[in-house]
Amino acid sequence: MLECRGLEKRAYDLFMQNLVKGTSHLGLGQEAVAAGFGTAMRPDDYTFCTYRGHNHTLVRGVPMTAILGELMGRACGLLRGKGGSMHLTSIQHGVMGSYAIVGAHLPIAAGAALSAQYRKTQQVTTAFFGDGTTNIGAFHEALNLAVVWKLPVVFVCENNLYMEYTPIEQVTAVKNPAADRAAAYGLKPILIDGNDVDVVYETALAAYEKARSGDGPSLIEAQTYRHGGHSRADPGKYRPSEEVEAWLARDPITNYRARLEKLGIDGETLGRIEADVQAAVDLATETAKESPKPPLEIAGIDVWADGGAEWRN
Amino acid sequence: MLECRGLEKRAYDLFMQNLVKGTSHLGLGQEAVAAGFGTAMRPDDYTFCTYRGHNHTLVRGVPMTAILGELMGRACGLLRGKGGSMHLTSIQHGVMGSYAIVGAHLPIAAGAALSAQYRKTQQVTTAFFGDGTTNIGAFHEALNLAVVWKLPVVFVCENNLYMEYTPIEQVTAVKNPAADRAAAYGLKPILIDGNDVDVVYETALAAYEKARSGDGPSLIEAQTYRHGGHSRADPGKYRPSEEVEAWLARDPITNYRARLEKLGIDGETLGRIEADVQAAVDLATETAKESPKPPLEIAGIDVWADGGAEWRN
Amino acid sequence: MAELSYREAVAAGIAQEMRRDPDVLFLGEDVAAAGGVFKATEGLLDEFGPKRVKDTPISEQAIIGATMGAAMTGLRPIAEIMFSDFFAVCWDLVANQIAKTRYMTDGQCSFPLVIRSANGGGSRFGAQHSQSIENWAMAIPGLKVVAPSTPADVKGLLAASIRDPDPVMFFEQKSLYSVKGEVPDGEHVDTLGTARVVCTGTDVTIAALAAMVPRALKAAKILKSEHGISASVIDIRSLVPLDTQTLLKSVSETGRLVTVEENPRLCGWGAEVASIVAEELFWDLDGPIVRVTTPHVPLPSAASLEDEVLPNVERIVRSVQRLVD
Amino acid sequence: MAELSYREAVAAGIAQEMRRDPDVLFLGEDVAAAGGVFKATEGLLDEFGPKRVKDTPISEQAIIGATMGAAMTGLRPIAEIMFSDFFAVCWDLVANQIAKTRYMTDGQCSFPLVIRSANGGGSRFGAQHSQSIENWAMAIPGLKVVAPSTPADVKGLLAASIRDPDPVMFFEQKSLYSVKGEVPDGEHVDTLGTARVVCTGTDVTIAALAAMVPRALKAAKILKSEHGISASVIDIRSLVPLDTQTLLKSVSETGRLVTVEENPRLCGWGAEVASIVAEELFWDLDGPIVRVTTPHVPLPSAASLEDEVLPNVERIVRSVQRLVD
Ligand SMILES: Cc1ncc(C[n+]2csc(CCOP(=O)(O)OP(=O)(O)O)c2C)c(N)n1
Ligand SMILES: Cc1ncc(C[n+]2csc(CCOP(=O)(O)OP(=O)(O)O)c2C)c(N)n1
Ligand SMILES: [Mg+2]
Ligand SMILES: [Mg+2]
Repeated sequence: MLECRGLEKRAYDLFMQNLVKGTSHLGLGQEAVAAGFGTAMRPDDYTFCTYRGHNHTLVRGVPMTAILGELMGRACGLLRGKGGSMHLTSIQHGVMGSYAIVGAHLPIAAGAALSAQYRKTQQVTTAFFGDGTTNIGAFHEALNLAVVWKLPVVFVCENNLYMEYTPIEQVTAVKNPAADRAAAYGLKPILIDGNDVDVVYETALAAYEKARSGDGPSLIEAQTYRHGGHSRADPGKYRPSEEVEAWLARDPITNYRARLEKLGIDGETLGRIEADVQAAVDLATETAKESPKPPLEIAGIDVWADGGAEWRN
Repeated sequence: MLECRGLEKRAYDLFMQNLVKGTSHLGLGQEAVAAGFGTAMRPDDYTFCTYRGHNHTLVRGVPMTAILGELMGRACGLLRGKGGSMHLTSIQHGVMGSYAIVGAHLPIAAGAALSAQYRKTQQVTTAFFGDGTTNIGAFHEALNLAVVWKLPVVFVCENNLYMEYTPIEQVTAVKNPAADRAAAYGLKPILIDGNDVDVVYETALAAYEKARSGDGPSLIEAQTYRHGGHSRADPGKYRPSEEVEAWLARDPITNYRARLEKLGIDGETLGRIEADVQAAVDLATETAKESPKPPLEIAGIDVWADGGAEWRN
Repeated sequence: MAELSYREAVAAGIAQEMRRDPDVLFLGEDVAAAGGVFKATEGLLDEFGPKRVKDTPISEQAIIGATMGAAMTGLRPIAEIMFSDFFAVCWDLVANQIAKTRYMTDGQCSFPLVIRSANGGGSRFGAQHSQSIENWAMAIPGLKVVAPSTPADVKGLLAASIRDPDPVMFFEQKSLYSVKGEVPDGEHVDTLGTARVVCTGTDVTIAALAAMVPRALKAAKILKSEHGISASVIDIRSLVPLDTQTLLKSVSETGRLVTVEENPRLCGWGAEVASIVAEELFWDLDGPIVRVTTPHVPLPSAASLEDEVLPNVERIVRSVQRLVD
Repeated sequence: MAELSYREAVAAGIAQEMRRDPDVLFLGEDVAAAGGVFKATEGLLDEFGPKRVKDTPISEQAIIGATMGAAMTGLRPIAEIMFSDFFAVCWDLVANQIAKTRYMTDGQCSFPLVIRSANGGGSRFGAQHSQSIENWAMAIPGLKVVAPSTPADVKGLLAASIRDPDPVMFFEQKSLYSVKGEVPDGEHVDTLGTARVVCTGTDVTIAALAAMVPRALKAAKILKSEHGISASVIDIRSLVPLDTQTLLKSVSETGRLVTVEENPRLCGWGAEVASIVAEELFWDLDGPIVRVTTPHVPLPSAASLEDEVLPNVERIVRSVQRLVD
């Protein structure tokens, strides 16, 4: 979680320094979901996430330098600048992509699960998405298919109360956009505190166990909150300040630190960890900054599996 | 109902005589749904139906000749042959179209309802669709939007147990594809005998009352069965014969006739009605057969509201 | 004349028409309270209220379906699809339903609606938020297709689109939102299906659309000043209806045609234009027809890479030079 | 050589590859137990069982999404979209996800998958079940696009598509399903990206695709016998990759090009081909480039009306005649 926080704060700074162009969507405040699930996964499990996927990518072990480098469009970037912030992917880490069209990755995740089921590999697929995503058609189709075929896939809705700027309750027929719809797919509703990493971890383990034992998919709604705006362009002014404050008080990191202290981990150890993380972020930042721009030729290749982009002879 | 039955049997015959080309989807056995709702509607209400929409079109008062003529591609056809069996539309009768892409008309129906709500006309929109349609994304989006905006629209799922050839239970996560999903949109489940026209009528009245008083949409699942195959090409062999027989015994027309007799309507009166309907079907058939082919020029017009089809100057 | 940004011209065009006609509604994701993610519709909610300016769920099929249903029952709705790439999730409603229903029903109903969308690249948003998809729409009979390059055209063509009795796909080039320009005061309504001759030359006709228009113009200036080549530049503005007369007239005068398309190469509007000219003006041509396009690849995200693939001024100059020399 | 119908060649091609490679799966609506609504996949469930041949719900996004996810994790899935018109409900998965993900991820993953679909008109199914949408796919970088005209090509190109490491959109022309033809015995695998010269002439090159190929051929015979015009007919077969060499060679020999497209006019593949020829062979041309297409309208349902708008032999003959005379 700390790494996520450190990395994304840095991403924000870099954005402000105009070193990150385009857009980027931070998960500041939502780190417990990515961290809890990421910790519960096996190394060969599959992750599918959204444009708000830096955290979910990092927790699978993808190096910070590769992530920051991608945000900055550098040669050291995970995708050498071809994808950008919204498309972080690292197949070798099981990060099967970050998808920028709302809901698109849910049926794709079902397909990866189908593949694992067919190949009998015991791999589980996790798809992360937001509250707003529950209102799009692909959500419905993916859930139904996954249940019908009993696929080993876990759908994780991070309900942060907003789509972009519009409160989710204003555009949704039910109160809990994922949990209140579980029954429509014959699933039991699972609604958890997404800011409590222990709760998230336990929930993840149970869902993975279910999936691995052939009992099919789960749909989990984790309640959480993003500390900042939707994307770099958004100061998030549409949110009542009491709401923001109440959720800042539920910061998953501060609260987890307090829990660890209560459990007897001394402040010095925690401080050391924090300093280490900060140092790692600093190092990654410097490394990425020093990385050159990608070679221009790569813009014209790798459309096809042969590495080329020819459409004619 | 009788007219529906008579008309569609005739459509079948004409198909067999190769006077109807392309495809056509009959609602033989499902007449009670169209008849019950059609009777409960006001003249200015809106109907949206599917390729299996002959019955729903007829019950709004569209002449048989125009329907049969359209099936045969004649000048007297409702659309002069430009739409065909799958696209029957008669705006003047409130038949806002028959849609051949599964689920597409559900959001469109929501839009007509939005319009009625905005214009404060008290018109209610009814959208008919099948069990298989509940698994497509547009269904989900339309239902959610209709509830969020409290639109005066009634969604009627005719569950005839099959999509084309595949049993609906094989591809659906819940038992009752519409009713078991009502809660996902904050609606109460309504599951009715779609072969009992009185039940259908009462259900329709209640839903229309709700919509007109501003209480928003309903989702109704009417259980029914098609006597024949999915479309002209399909003999329907994939269905167990006991199933077919059990449902033939629940024929909405035979049973309603029995009920009427029990209520004291004498057989002679009923026989006269039947004969009248048969005569009307015969007359419509002859009239349509005598109608010429449509003028060829109409193939190149009416893309635009000015009647033309020019894309350049 | 007031100076407006391309972005402000959007709200100005919608507001002008909403004031005039109570049947005009506007709906989309985050368009009302937030004023749109590109801030192109700010102020509309305040002026027209939540019955006419509506925030929707993330349900593009429902948005476009609702727009269609409203249009066929007497209203004149405007919908926003936030990024044009998202047309892919509601293409059925656009291409199969809205575009075809008038024809299929033998003209029983019309669809006076507009779908606006932020289109095109140059903003470093990556392959799924940067496409130029005006050609997807152009390929579908029953859709009108407009893509303005200036604030004045945004307002005037948007107003014309709203008044038009047919469905109009209105593509705003997102990298132009902050560009400013003079917009006529008072009611401003332009005419669909008319191209504009931006400048007149004698050696070659350069036909361009949206963000490619300023680049073509810049190229024309360089061609003139540095290479002595005199180019006409035509802003196509409207792909359907297509103002072939203006185009054909210009090419018949210059004898040469270069199209500048932002879209990936295959089946772009430039191909259509080339095929029209190659058939109808063949005997007047003094040389091959040349298309400058983005190569047939998705758009990369990094600034340096995106700039590498989008047609730029230098590439236009080089292509024209090679053709004319 | 055995005689197979176009329909039978589909099942034969899939079966050949499923026998060879256990990673090949097949999924779609009503494709397994029912053998497909066009009966083109009969027997596959019996031979390969329900783990490999799967009936799906009516959920095209789920079908294509599942196909993509399976392909990027080691399988080689084949999906069916029952009618190509239905691509409109899942176009995002095709155009934004499958087509772009390899490029966006800097080549980290590939998508060895095939999506088959019944495409095109002539069956009196009306505007929403008759479209020729191969151009929608051609316009998207990252998709290969194949459209065979004979049973042998169906089998051979389908096998090649299944073996290909990239996503292939495989368009079967539904009015050809009952057409019979010789298909090589034993394993038959063709090569993507190769056009076929169906017959060789000296006056004009006629380029056609799918159902237009037999019509073009018939037209060529009439042109020869009744008008003394000698035409080459080229079956394009594959739009992406496009065999421009075969095309350019033929046109450079004949000096004239007529394309015959089933699609509505705007932005069809013929426009792309015309623009290539107008640029690269301009100086070899002896006359305008002519496109024969369906006019830019949706397809009507009635037989007489549908026949009126689809390109027919007579219209091809007339167009060529006018060009050559
Ligand atoms: C199909 C589609 N529609 C709209 C968008 C624009 N968009 C990007 S993120 C977003 C909000 C998503 O909300 P939610 O699912 O709650 O996720 P969050 O951003 O809150 O994590 C929207 C509307 C999109 N990317 N794709
Ligand atoms: C998007 C889409 N997918 C598939 C089809 C092909 N199709 C036509 S009818 C049908 C079955 C529909 O089943 P259901 O909704 O139960 O209606 P029924 O035909 O039983 O009345 C299918 C799959 C289609 N028309 N549109
Ligand atoms: Mg959210
Ligand atoms: Mg059904």
